[in-house]
Amino acid sequence: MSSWTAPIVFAACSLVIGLGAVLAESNVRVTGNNLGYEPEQPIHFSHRVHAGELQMDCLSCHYGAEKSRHAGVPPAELCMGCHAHVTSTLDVKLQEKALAEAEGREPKTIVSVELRKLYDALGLDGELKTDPTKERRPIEWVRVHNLPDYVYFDHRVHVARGLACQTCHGPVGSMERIRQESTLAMGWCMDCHRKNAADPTAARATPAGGAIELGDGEHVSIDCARCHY
Amino acid sequence: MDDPHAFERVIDGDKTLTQVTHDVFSPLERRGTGRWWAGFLLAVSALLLGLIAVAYQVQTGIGTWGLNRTVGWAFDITNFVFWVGIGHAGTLISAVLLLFRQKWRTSINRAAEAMTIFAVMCAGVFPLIHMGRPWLAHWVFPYPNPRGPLWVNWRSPLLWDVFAIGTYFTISALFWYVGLIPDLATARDRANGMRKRILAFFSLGWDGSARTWSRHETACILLAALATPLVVSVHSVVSTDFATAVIPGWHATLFPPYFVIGAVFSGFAMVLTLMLVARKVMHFEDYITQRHIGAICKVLVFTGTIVGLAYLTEFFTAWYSASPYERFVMLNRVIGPTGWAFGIMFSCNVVVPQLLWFRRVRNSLVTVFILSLLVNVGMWFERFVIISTSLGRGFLPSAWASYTPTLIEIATLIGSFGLFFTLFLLFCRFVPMIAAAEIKTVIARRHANDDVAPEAAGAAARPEAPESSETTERRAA
Amino acid sequence: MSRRVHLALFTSEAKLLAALHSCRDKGLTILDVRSPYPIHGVDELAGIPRSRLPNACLIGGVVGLSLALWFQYWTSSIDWPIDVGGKPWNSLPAFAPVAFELTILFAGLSVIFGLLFRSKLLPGCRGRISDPRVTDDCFELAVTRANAALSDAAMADLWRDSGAIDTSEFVEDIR
Amino acid sequence: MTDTSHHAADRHSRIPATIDDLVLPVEREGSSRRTFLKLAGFGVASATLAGCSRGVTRLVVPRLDASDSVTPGLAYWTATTCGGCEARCGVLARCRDGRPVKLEGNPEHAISRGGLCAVGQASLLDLYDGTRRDGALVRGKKASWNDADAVVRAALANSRVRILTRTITSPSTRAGIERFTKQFGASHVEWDPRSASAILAAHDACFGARVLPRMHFDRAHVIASFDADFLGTWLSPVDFARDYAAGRRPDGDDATMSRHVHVESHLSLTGSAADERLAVAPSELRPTLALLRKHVADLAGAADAAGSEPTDAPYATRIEHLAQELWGARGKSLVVCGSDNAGTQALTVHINQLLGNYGKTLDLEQPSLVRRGDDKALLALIEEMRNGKVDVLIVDGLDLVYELPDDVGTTEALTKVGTVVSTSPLADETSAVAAVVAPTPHELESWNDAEAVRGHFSLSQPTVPPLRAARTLRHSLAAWMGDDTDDHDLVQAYWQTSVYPRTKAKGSFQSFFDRALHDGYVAVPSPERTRARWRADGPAKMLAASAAPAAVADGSLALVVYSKVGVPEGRNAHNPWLQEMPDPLTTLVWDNYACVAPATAARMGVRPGDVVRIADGDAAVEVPVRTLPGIHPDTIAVARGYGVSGTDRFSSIGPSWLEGELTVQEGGTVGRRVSPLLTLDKNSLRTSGRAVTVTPTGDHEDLAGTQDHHRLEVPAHLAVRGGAVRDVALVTTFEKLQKDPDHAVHAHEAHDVSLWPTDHANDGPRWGMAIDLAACNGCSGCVVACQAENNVPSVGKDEVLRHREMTWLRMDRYFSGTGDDLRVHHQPMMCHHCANAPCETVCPVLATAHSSDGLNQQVYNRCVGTRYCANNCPYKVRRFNWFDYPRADELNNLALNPDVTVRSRGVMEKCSMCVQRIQEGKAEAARRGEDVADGAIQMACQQSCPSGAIVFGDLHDPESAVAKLAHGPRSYQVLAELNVDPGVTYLADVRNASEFANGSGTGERHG
Repeated sequence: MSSWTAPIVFAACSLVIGLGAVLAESNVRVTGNNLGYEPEQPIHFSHRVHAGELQMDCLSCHYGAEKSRHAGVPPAELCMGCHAHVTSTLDVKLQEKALAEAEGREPKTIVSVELRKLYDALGLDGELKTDPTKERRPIEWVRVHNLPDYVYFDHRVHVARGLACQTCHGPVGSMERIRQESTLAMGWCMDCHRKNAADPTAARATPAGGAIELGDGEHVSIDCARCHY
Repeated sequence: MDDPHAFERVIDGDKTLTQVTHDVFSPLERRGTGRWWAGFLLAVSALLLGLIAVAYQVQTGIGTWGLNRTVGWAFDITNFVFWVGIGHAGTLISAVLLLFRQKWRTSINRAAEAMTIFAVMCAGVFPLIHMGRPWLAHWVFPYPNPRGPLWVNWRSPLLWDVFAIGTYFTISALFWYVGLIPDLATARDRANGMRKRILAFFSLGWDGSARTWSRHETACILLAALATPLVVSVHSVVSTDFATAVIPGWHATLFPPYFVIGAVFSGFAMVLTLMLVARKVMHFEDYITQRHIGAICKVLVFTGTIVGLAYLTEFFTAWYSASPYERFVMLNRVIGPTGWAFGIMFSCNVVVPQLLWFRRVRNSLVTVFILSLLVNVGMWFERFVIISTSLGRGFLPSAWASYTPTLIEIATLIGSFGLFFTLFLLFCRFVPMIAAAEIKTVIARRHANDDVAPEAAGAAARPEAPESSETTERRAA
Repeated sequence: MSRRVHLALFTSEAKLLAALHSCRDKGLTILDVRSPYPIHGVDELAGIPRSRLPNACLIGGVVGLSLALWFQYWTSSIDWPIDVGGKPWNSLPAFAPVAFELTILFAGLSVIFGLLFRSKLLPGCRGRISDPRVTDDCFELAVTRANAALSDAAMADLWRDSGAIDTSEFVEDIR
Repeated sequence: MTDTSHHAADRHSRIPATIDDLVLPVEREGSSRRTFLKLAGFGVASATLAGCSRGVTRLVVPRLDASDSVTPGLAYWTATTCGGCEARCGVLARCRDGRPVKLEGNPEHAISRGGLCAVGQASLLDLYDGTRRDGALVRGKKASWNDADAVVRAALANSRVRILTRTITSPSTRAGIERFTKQFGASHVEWDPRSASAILAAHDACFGARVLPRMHFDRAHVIASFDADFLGTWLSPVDFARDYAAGRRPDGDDATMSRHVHVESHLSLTGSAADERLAVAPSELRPTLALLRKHVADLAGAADAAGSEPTDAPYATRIEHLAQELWGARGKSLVVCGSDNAGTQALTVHINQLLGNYGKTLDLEQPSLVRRGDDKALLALIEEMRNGKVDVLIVDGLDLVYELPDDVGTTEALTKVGTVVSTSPLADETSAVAAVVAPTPHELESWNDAEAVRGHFSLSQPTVPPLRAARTLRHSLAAWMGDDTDDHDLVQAYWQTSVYPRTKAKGSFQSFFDRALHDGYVAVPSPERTRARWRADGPAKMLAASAAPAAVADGSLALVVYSKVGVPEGRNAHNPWLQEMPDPLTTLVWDNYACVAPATAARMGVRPGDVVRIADGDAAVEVPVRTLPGIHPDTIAVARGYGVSGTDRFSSIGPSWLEGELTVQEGGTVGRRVSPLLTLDKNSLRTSGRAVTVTPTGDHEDLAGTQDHHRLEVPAHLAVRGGAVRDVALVTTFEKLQKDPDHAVHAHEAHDVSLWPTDHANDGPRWGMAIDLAACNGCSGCVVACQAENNVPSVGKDEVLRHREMTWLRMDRYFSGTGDDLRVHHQPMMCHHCANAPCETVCPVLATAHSSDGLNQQVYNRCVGTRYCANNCPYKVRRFNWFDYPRADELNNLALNPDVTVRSRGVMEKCSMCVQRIQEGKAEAARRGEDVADGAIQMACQQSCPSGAIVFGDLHDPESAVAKLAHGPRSYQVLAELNVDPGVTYLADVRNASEFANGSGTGERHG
């Protein structure tokens, strides 16, 4: 054993421990930080279709973001605004129509497997009529973007300031299943806030493009009590 | 003491190098004595009691202490400051006296430094467990984190404490260890088997080479030069916990020197306590002599008097400030509800040490031992009085409150003594308690002065060896 | 390449010093002196240069001081200024204690690690222990005849005359 | 109607139809990661999924229906009426996610005008009381409503039925009772534990109308109160406090300040606010009034009207002076009396009549309806019961067994009743003997209405689906009459038939009702007019009919049974917020005790906490003693409302640990029941004047209080020159303020020198508060409001004893002066949000730092708990979480404010200046693209203050109300000399007294 072996091993151990400590607290996806979290949802709702292909405005479903702290998940009845009519994909509907014409009957309501779950939740029968024998059960979505309980984040202010949803939530329009795109760590929030608070006259570019609209004398807050109280 | 060499003659019974090695190392190679085991078991029991108390406290909450909305610190920070203070004597002996070339320090510096390290460990426990959420204690360190990164508040004296105590512990421990390496090598070279291997690991391959000795001596002088301002800064920083606050009774510029001298005072008292016990138990009468004890007594009477002056200065400052709050706090300290604590503090720290002016008192080991204990008690109460009575009656009378300790706090205090003595007793058993290499240097130097070869001198001195330390003292005088 | 190393063990500092003088007079190269305590005067006799640890200490101190001051200033004034009790971002007086402590810490660590690394005093290192008595009560002198024409017998005489209680020799590889 | 609150527009009746529609935001913690519990805005439930590496999966459960009623995370206000007492103040219930989380005064309610007292604030917690009965009981066993109704109906047939209630303030319930009594030939007896029977009787005798006049303290320039604690516990304190404050505005060009002389035996909250206070023995009250009447009659030139009533009273000169003052302000003065002696009340009526106050400061036309109870009727009823002449007794809102003295034999009398029906929602002593229990719901989960002053109607509506199966008395009576109408319909039907026709409002009934529901209040002129005609012989007759209380013999003390501001009655005993609200006079919590003058205690040889036996014959009560200055030395005062059975539920409140003591022992009660010492004579239930012997028992009990030192002066032996008094609560006189407003208050000045460059110039707002000590009467409504708003835990008696109360806002109380010159100072004290905050500098981890808008922020999640900040706080307003306080009761947790973090063990907390409200206000303003208007954001304490003593706003805006006050002549900052630059400014107290005998507390020592 060389006389240097022990010191080297000693130094290496220290380095590993130190690095581990730094990593655990950094922006890299490690335990305690849910970057890339993409859980299974009770219904295979596709943001890609709704927000991407159909170009629906985020606020049309997550209307809470405009007036409340929480963006909220839309109530199932809101879905019925469209899905009272759209019960499956157009292809399937057209096929059924063609088949029904061929067979000389009224086309049946074809309900996709996933939408069936929505109708079940609302206690609707096969013809989308309220079935009094069925129990209405709220849909238990899995929450993707979680903040600790001591963080009072306010959607309303960010929307009012013209911040694009994608700035924090990422390219939702291309996500089949919703995925956490940002660490949502305090440092991540502070990056943007500090940049804009330091120089209120700066361009205020946001990572997703767009700009923050601030009134006169207003500034981006970096006060602790903005979120913690 | 007329004899200019009295302090130079560090040890009694002119020893040879061989004898020194034997005297210092053979106790480590024997089994522990009954007295050692009794002391160790007592200390470990106290430590266990403290551990249980701390575990309960961490599990249940700070509410298990007697603190309240007005008195947020009491036993915890009192113990902290007390233990930090205890630590100061060790550094002072090892560093300041080294710089002043005081040879008499060599017999006691190792133990005193060990005492420093253990006392700082005991002290360090309290800021940790006094936190409401000790599991987040690492937040006091400025490390990169995902919170922004959110750094620390450099303006907080508590943060200064972190750095002061951290540096103090690090430097003291390494200084101590560096000094220990040659003696560990001696122990290694006397040992066999596993013991040798362990000692070989810790002695870092010391071979007594002149090159190493040269660097070693330089390093020691440098560290002493660093440790001297460090030790002054540490208690100054600790005192700023109070001095920078707005609370009457805390808010005083006097505090840094006052605390430093108090620390030296309490530290030397603790050194005295420990040395008196150790010389008896470890049979180090020849190494820790009446001269050492006398010297420490003189330090005590000196520092005790300065401490008394500091107390009076506090009163003067309060009076001279014309601040009704400051004046009230001082008066309340003396004749308020906790005036008894002030009484203990003043009599133990100012009145009692004055007895040491008398040689007869200094020469009576039992009296000196009791005095040293009283000073320890008094210095603990000094911190208690400053912390808890000042907090209890601050600006608004509506918020005044008194403080009573709980069993958990008392058990924690006992536990800190348990930790200290456990470590110290382990130190006595496993680490050469006297800096043998330094003693050897002193012996060699003395013989060099006398132009006598050590062997011969040793042989010549042998008939005188059994002479009691008291007669030596008399002769020296 | 290799060289022959002669070791001699003495029981007193005086004998060692005498032997040291003799060896120097004889033109022997003094490799090392091992003793249980530091002996004054050996350095010059053995040709050991002054330690450069004070330089390490100074550098460490300066680094510590600048690092502490810069870091405190940067964290509280540049990176994230936070209003604490109405104090200015750059509360220099409040930064003094930590700056002082870090100066001491860095200086002290430089000295200690300087000593340990320069002297190869590290966990697991094994020193050149030829005789365990050098850490107890004996003094050892290591010389080589590399640059001196001295016979084996002369060598033995030298040792005997200077009162060595034990002598030995070995061949050492040098790179 | 104008909206004074920007929330007013959002108010609707938005109550989900069933509990299923309500997303109960209960967070189920499936893991050990329980650090902070916050009730997240909408249905978020966590559950551990097996095999999931992330540990906790949080669910989002949105509502199914898309109705736009409840937005997660957004509060809405529902107008309703407070059920805390008979004063029935208007409240706006702040609701989140379908449940109320905070009660606020309704500023549009013409009687309470936005204030809300401690009891009202705390009534929210009663809603979430898990011990409330769920469904009916028959003979102590759970039964269906049908079964219970069947039992009652069977009993009602052909029997003598009596209904015993408190004063019924709900007109629809009153109508229901009338219908019921008609159908069954029953009779209705109203009785109030805190009775105004004597006042009603006196008016009956003197005016021929048994009414309680509505008092207008704002119109009175001179107020003489005789034992009437009108600011604290008497009749309608919020209304009175608002009026009283309106009559005392010492600043400005239109400054006006009523003069208030208070005569009492015990030291009451109102007495502590008075300009002049006279302590008399209970037996001296009537002679004092008689003397006053004599002088007033002399001045009125009606000397012969004075009669022969003895007038041997103390303070003869002061009373004469008072008579002159009253006479000088005749028609603009007011004499009120809280006595239970009808003769004493007749004297009061007579004096007011002589002063011409009726029709001016006293309104008989639109009288107050908060007390109609009749002691005599109750006595008659008990007599009937004893004689077995009652078959069915329906008891509502009263625990008769608890309230009445034991020698009445209430339990025996009840056992002689065929069927006792109780409506008690909690297990009490009366319902224990009831055959049927038909529990009533909480005001906040039911429909109701109220008419506390004739012509002023308010409505109650459910703010949450019923948490318990319960029925209002109105609903139960209807059911027993065989009417299965829904309770809502009963109320609405009453309004349709009896209220709506009286309005001149155009539009349909439905629009009228909806509007009333939205506003919570409607004024409807009453066709009814009190037929009151002065009868000159009334007072004399009444005096003759009512015996004067006798003076107590030497060696005895006169007992006064009083009501505490926090727990006025036994019905409030189950509320931990009220139990832990420090009494504004003694600062004690969780107990009742015998208050005596310090001299009396010294004479008896007892020290505070020593238990004494207060006895008269067999009737005895053992309570600890508390000394209190200002009490008449021959008086011993004990609070009622304690010793309520079932209060041992609080044995589990607060932390449990090694040395922790229970707040109340298992099977015990909080405090002692004092009812045994009440006297039920042939006219009334007497609460004061009984001669009792007081003997120490030798026991000692620690009394838990929040204050140890009670005077502005430091202890005499520690008083150094210039430091005898702490200039904390400053007082000046109205006279001085009028003469030279700028020099009336001498406060310390801050020395505005700084070593530091000001490199964080704050050009935005700086939030701050101004607290007017002249308006503050110490009622402590703010204390409970703060507790409710900020999720402050109740910690129990032992913790308070250890000085670990958690209240963010405390009501400091100081005494200064002695004897008749005793001054009581109340001072709300909370975090001052100092710009140079000493607490911030010392926190090592930046857990407390300053915000850009001047707030001292406390970040719980960053705090490591060194407590250094609390040590360094000059005001000692920081509170530390010594333990994890019990939060196991999930129902109770629904009262938590979801906008405020529930703090975990080991972190510091303190007044945040309701930062959640500031942030909400700012976010709303940002959303609307507006600036935050002055007054748009209100603090919880400010909102509840009936006197308007607290003003919040931007100190940097010179036009803001708070900035104007902060720079006004009376403004001063506590400990300004420390240069901490606090954001809280006090306005010195003002007393309308010419001179202070004692200089203390006047702020005159600094030239």
